[in-house]
Amino acid sequence: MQDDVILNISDLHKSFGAVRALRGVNFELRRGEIHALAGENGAGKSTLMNIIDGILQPDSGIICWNGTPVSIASPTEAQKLGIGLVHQEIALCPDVSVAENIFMSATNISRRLLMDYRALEDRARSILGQLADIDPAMLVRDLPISHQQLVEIAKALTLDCKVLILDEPTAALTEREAQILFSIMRRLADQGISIIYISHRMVEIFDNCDRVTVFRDGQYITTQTVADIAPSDVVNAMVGRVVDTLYPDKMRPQDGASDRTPPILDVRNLSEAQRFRDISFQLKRGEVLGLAGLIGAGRSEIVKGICQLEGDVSGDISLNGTPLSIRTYGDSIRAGMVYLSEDRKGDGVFLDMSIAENISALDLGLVGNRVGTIDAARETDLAETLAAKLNIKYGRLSDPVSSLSGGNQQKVAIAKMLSVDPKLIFLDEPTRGVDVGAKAEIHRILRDLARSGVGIVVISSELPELIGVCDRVLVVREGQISGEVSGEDMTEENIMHLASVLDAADAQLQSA
Amino acid sequence: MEKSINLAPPATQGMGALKKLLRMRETGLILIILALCIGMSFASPYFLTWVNIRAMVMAFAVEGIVVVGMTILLISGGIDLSVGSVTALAMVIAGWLFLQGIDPWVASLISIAACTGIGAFMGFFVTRVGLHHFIVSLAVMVIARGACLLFTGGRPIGLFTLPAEFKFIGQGAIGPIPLVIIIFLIVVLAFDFMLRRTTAFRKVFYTGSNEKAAAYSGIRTKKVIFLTTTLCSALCGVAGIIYMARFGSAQPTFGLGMELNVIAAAVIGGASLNGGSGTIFGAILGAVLLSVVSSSLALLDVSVYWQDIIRGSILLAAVSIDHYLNKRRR
Amino acid sequence: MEKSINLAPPATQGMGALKKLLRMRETGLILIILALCIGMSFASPYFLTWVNIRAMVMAFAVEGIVVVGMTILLISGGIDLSVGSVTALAMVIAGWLFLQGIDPWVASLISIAACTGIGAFMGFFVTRVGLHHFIVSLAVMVIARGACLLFTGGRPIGLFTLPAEFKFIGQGAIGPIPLVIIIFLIVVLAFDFMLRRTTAFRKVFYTGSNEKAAAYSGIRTKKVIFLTTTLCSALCGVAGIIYMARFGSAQPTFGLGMELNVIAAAVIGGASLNGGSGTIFGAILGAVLLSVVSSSLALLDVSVYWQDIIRGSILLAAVSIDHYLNKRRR
Amino acid sequence: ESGLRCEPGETYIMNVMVSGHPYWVPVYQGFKQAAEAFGCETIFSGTPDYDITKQIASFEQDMVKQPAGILVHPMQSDPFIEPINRAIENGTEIVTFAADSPKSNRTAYITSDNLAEAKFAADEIVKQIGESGQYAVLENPGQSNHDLRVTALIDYMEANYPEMKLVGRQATNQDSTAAYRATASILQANPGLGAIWIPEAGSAEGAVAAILEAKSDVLVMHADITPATLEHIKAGNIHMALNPNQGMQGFMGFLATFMASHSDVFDPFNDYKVSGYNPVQIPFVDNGFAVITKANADSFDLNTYMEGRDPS
Ligand SMILES: Nc1ncnc2c1ncn2[C@@H]1O[C@H](COP(=O)(O)OP(=O)(O)OP(=O)(O)O)[C@@H](O)[C@H]1O
Ligand SMILES: Nc1ncnc2c1ncn2[C@@H]1O[C@H](COP(=O)(O)OP(=O)(O)OP(=O)(O)O)[C@@H](O)[C@H]1O
Ligand SMILES: [Mg+2]
Ligand SMILES: [Mg+2]
Repeated sequence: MQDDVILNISDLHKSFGAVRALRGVNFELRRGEIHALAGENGAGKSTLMNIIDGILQPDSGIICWNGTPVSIASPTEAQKLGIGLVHQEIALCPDVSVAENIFMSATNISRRLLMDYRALEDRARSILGQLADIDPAMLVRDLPISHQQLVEIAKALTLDCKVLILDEPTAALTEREAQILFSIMRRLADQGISIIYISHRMVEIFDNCDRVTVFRDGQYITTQTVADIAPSDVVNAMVGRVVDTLYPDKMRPQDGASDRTPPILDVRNLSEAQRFRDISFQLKRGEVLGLAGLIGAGRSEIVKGICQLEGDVSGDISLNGTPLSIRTYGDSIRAGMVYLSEDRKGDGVFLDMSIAENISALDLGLVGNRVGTIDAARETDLAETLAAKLNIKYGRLSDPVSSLSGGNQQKVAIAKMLSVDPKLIFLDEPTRGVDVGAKAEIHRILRDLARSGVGIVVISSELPELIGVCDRVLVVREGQISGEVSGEDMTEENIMHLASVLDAADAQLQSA
Repeated sequence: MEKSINLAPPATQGMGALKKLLRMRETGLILIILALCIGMSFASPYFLTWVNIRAMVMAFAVEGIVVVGMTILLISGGIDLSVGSVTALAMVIAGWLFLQGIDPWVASLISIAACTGIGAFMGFFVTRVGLHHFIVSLAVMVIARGACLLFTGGRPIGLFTLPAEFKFIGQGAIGPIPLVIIIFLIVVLAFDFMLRRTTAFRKVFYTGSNEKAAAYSGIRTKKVIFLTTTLCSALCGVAGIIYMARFGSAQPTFGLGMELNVIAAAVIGGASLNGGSGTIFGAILGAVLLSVVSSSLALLDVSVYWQDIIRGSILLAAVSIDHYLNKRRR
Repeated sequence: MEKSINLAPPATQGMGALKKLLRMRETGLILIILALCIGMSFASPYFLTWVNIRAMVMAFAVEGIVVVGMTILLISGGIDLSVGSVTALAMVIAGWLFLQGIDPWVASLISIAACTGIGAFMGFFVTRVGLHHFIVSLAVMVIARGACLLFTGGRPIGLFTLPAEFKFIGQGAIGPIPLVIIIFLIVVLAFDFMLRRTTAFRKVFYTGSNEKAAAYSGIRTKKVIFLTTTLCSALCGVAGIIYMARFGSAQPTFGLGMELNVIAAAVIGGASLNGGSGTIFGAILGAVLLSVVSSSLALLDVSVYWQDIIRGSILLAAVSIDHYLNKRRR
Repeated sequence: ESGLRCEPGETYIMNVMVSGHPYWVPVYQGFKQAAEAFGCETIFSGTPDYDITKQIASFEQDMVKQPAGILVHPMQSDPFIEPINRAIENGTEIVTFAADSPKSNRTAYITSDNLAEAKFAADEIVKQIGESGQYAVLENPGQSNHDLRVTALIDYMEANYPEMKLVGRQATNQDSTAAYRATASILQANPGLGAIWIPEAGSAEGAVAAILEAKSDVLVMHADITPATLEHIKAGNIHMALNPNQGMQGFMGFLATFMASHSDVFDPFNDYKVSGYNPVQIPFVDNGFAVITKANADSFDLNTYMEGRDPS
């Protein structure tokens, strides 16, 4: 049994200044197992992975590789040992082609003198082929964020490694891509490769992993065989208390408006040259509306078009019964309509600015006084209130957002949206990377907002979330709304059906 | 100081003023400058005389106004290589208009307006055409220098006949303190305050830190960049007018190489060339550092053949020490 | 050409060579330069003569070697303001050693080694101390200029006694083609090929595009940056030696302002100041554009007082047109 | 005790901009030699940069040391009026050299006569290539003495030799690469070019390289000298150079400053006592220039001259 352990970590400590990210954690990884790592946002999961990959150095502790203590000084050395890591945050070279990104490590250690672009692209195409239709010759900067995530995964799959670490790889993937990934993971595990899998989705852990280790607040809690334990136990171990992870109640009759009040949002015949056409839908008072679809279907584009963030759209939009004539996103914010981006690192947060400064960015009027100067106390107040409401784990409000864990960064992005008391919020992958407890909390906040009359539109690639949170789901396929489900019909099967291209004919039948 | 209020975490608000000071980005630089000054006051009995201090401050005060504009531009993510030529052009236009018989105050306003126009021209190419600040301002640097030559035929314009009230801007003093220094201090304090505290200037930081995220926060980033570019040139115009009043002449070759000096001051003071961070206070400390080093070498009669080597080495050492101190403090 | 293989999407692999050409980043620049040349050949009968072309190429060939180094450095995310002084220092060191009685070839090697050392020195401060390229190279620019003064006492060194075989590097010709141009072409072609095709140089792109991502892939990014910084200075050394052989003297004041020219050429040619993109071919086209404009203005005997204005305007127009063409093509 | 001697510690300063430039080296030698003769101390000061604010700062710092006199090369005339007058009020006598600040109260101005240089060059060109022909100039707009050398030559040609045609006029700003490019283009556009006049030596180096490469036999004349142009004169590639008499400039500069400071030996027949100005007023001293040809070139090697001397 012991011979089977490829990686053993004991009593590892790591601090960032005053923040004690890891406080004596243990971790054991066996050959050929898929080992899940669970814990709340900021529990220290990514920090441990960065230490294993040589990006960070531990303050103290022992890392044993095949039974011998090692110190891993850099990613290069990790690579030599046979460790591969898919980062939680996408880290690709935007000016370089997809193929070169995928084979960057290989290029780095290759003893070949010359690049063979054609071979590189062919190989990239065959690897990408199983995941999605991405042209390997494209520059990464031209890819949407979800495709970038797939490139990250493809990149990891090319590594010739003994231990593969996946840090929340499915956060922005739809069911379909996720399932492909799981089958690849199982195949690799069968070949004897060990996989560390980090996710906040319990279903994924319980469907695909062999064992699970739980961290809480930088401390090791337990390691269990998945077969011997229930999802609720894992959640309880993560949070340290019993949490209610159920989705909030759906819309009640009294939440809705009488027939006389107009819908919050009324979109008619919205089109854009290339990305979508003829989009019409309404968002009723009290309702949480979902947008489902495959990667690249155009959901984000539609919503960004409504907010005037991107593209040159035509069509009519009314908010609370008044037709909108907004020309910039600034106008949209003033009208009370805000958009939470799916790409938090790219356009969601200011990484090198403080948490407080991030939260007040949407409307500085909130923290300014009449003469236009910033009231530091009000800025702190605003940030503190929202940080508490969303349960953000931080050291000081003046710390840069880059020092937060991924899930906490996402919460800052959400706090920013809530700061302006909007009338209508579009949330693109709102719980990307957020832990179970906080996720339930966010869902409750959304429902409360909807009850108080705020319009909520959620785009999510996680179907259970859509089904759990939304009252009604619109399905987008190739830039068009291909159908709508609500109530009893809101099942994963029905949504997938409407979303997938293969069943286009069926879908038309159904919506007719 | 304002910054510490802004940045001080709740837990530390009870800390002593000293600790607050030690947290500031600028503390390292202040210490380095103090160390230099203390060393110099032993090395030369003249260093701490009022005349010497006045000469040192006068040497960077007007350029300091340009440093302010450059720092704000750098924070927004831009850069401007044309500051030297535009400053010279401001002198030349105002001087030329004055010689055509126009009232010097009106001539100055026209000249500052012209410089503002140049800034807007650059801002247009950056935000509408989509070119990089570097290349646009390089082209404008050449064009503005050419315009200086064209206005003057390459010869300095003598403006001895400028009225005394006008020359007072550059040569007068209130009590013992030259008006130039007073203007400089007002500009620095005003912009330092605005940059730290006003909502309008906060947008400059957002834009420079992550232009896309700023746009996704409803900030009209192109407008911000356009305005910072314009402001920088406008401040060059102001500086040019003060120089004209101070020197009583307009020199077409003025300000050659000024851009590197000005950018260096801002960068030493903590401004990032990638945008998103920097302070006026820090940038001015950078200018002070450069000036103190130059003045000290001149005062000590260091051989010219050694001056550049020493100057560059002190610069490198100071920046390294400052970097080290900042890293440690965090 | 190689690049188009890289960039061409599969669907277009059957396209004609023309279409491929039109897809290249550099096509816009080539068209602009051709348009300028055609215009000029009508304006002046001398423009298209071999002697004139040769003179135009000679005017940027040696600087072109520095442009190569700068472009690679820019791609890796760095910048170097010291190129002018380091080139001058290369001349001065080699010249000084030669006057001390050392064989000129040995002196040249020592001098190039010294410049390489300067590059390594800068690379150290950037990668180990963690300072920004801008400020480090600014300090070294001042220090190297000071070293030039120190070696020469500020006086140009006359090297008329250099042996003829050595002067041949800078003054000789193989057939009708000056050796300088041949060396230039070899350097350009070699580095262009390496940058496009060798695995080692691709790491420069990865590092400049996203240093963190490159580091995560196991690339030793600090080493890459160290090496590109060193390479740029080494190429300045080579350029300095060629200048020395060509002019038969070593001028301590040589290359003032060269850095802006060199960076401008690279940026016009498509190099990004944020790192990650650029080509040698494009950068050389940028240098050609600048040179053709200057030569044309001289050939047409445009008034000195108008030249700068026209030069700057053409630069701005060319960059705008190029940008527009590139945007449209995508 | 009387006599023209310095008190112990009596110091004279020479202040310049771009202080690393070799032009100042022989000037300062002349200054120092004169000072030694009178038992005075000297300092070489100024700014290494081409920057008027820095030069003024260094000038004001010189004043802090209370020297007896300063020989200054004011980078621009008018900006120095106020500092010069203030220095004189503080008891430091000021003399300008090579560039003047005429509206200030400086007591003397020592310079080369750029007009005389230009006239000499024009006459020499005509003597060599005849009264009708083509000539070109390189220039350095904004630097007054270089400007003067060029404009005066052109004016003199127009006035006295109307058949001489100016066919090229390019700014090269002392940059040998720019001069190479400009000269090559001028040669291209004007195959009949007979002569070229260059107001400084840096551009001359580039121009000669272009002329040699084009195998042209254009007559080159320039002002100032560097080792490389000196060799070109010896080799016959450059016809002649006109070099201001720098040593004399420094020597006379010291004398004028020293005399101004020791004006008590002089009681002229004028109003100085009531008007309060310094009696030793010297409006203009021409330090003259040397004509360097193949024949005397060997005497103009600055490096040889400086052997065994202290540059500062
Ligand atoms: N560079 C840093 N500077 C300061 N604190 C840091 C830094 N990186 C991480 N931390 C802190 O370390 C703790 C652990 O962070 P880590 O990223 O490991 O959490 P995580 O378990 O991966 O969370 P998530 O599920 O949100 O990704 C957090 O409190 C975080 O704020
Ligand atoms: N900058 C861009 N340039 C060209 N095409 C783009 C760009 N951004 C997005 N697209 C394309 O627009 C289509 C819609 O992308 P979008 O991001 O809206 O998908 P989505 O439905 O939101 O799915 P997801 O966000 O999960 O990827 C995709 O085919 C994408 O490739
Ligand atoms: Mg994490
Ligand atoms: Mg999307």
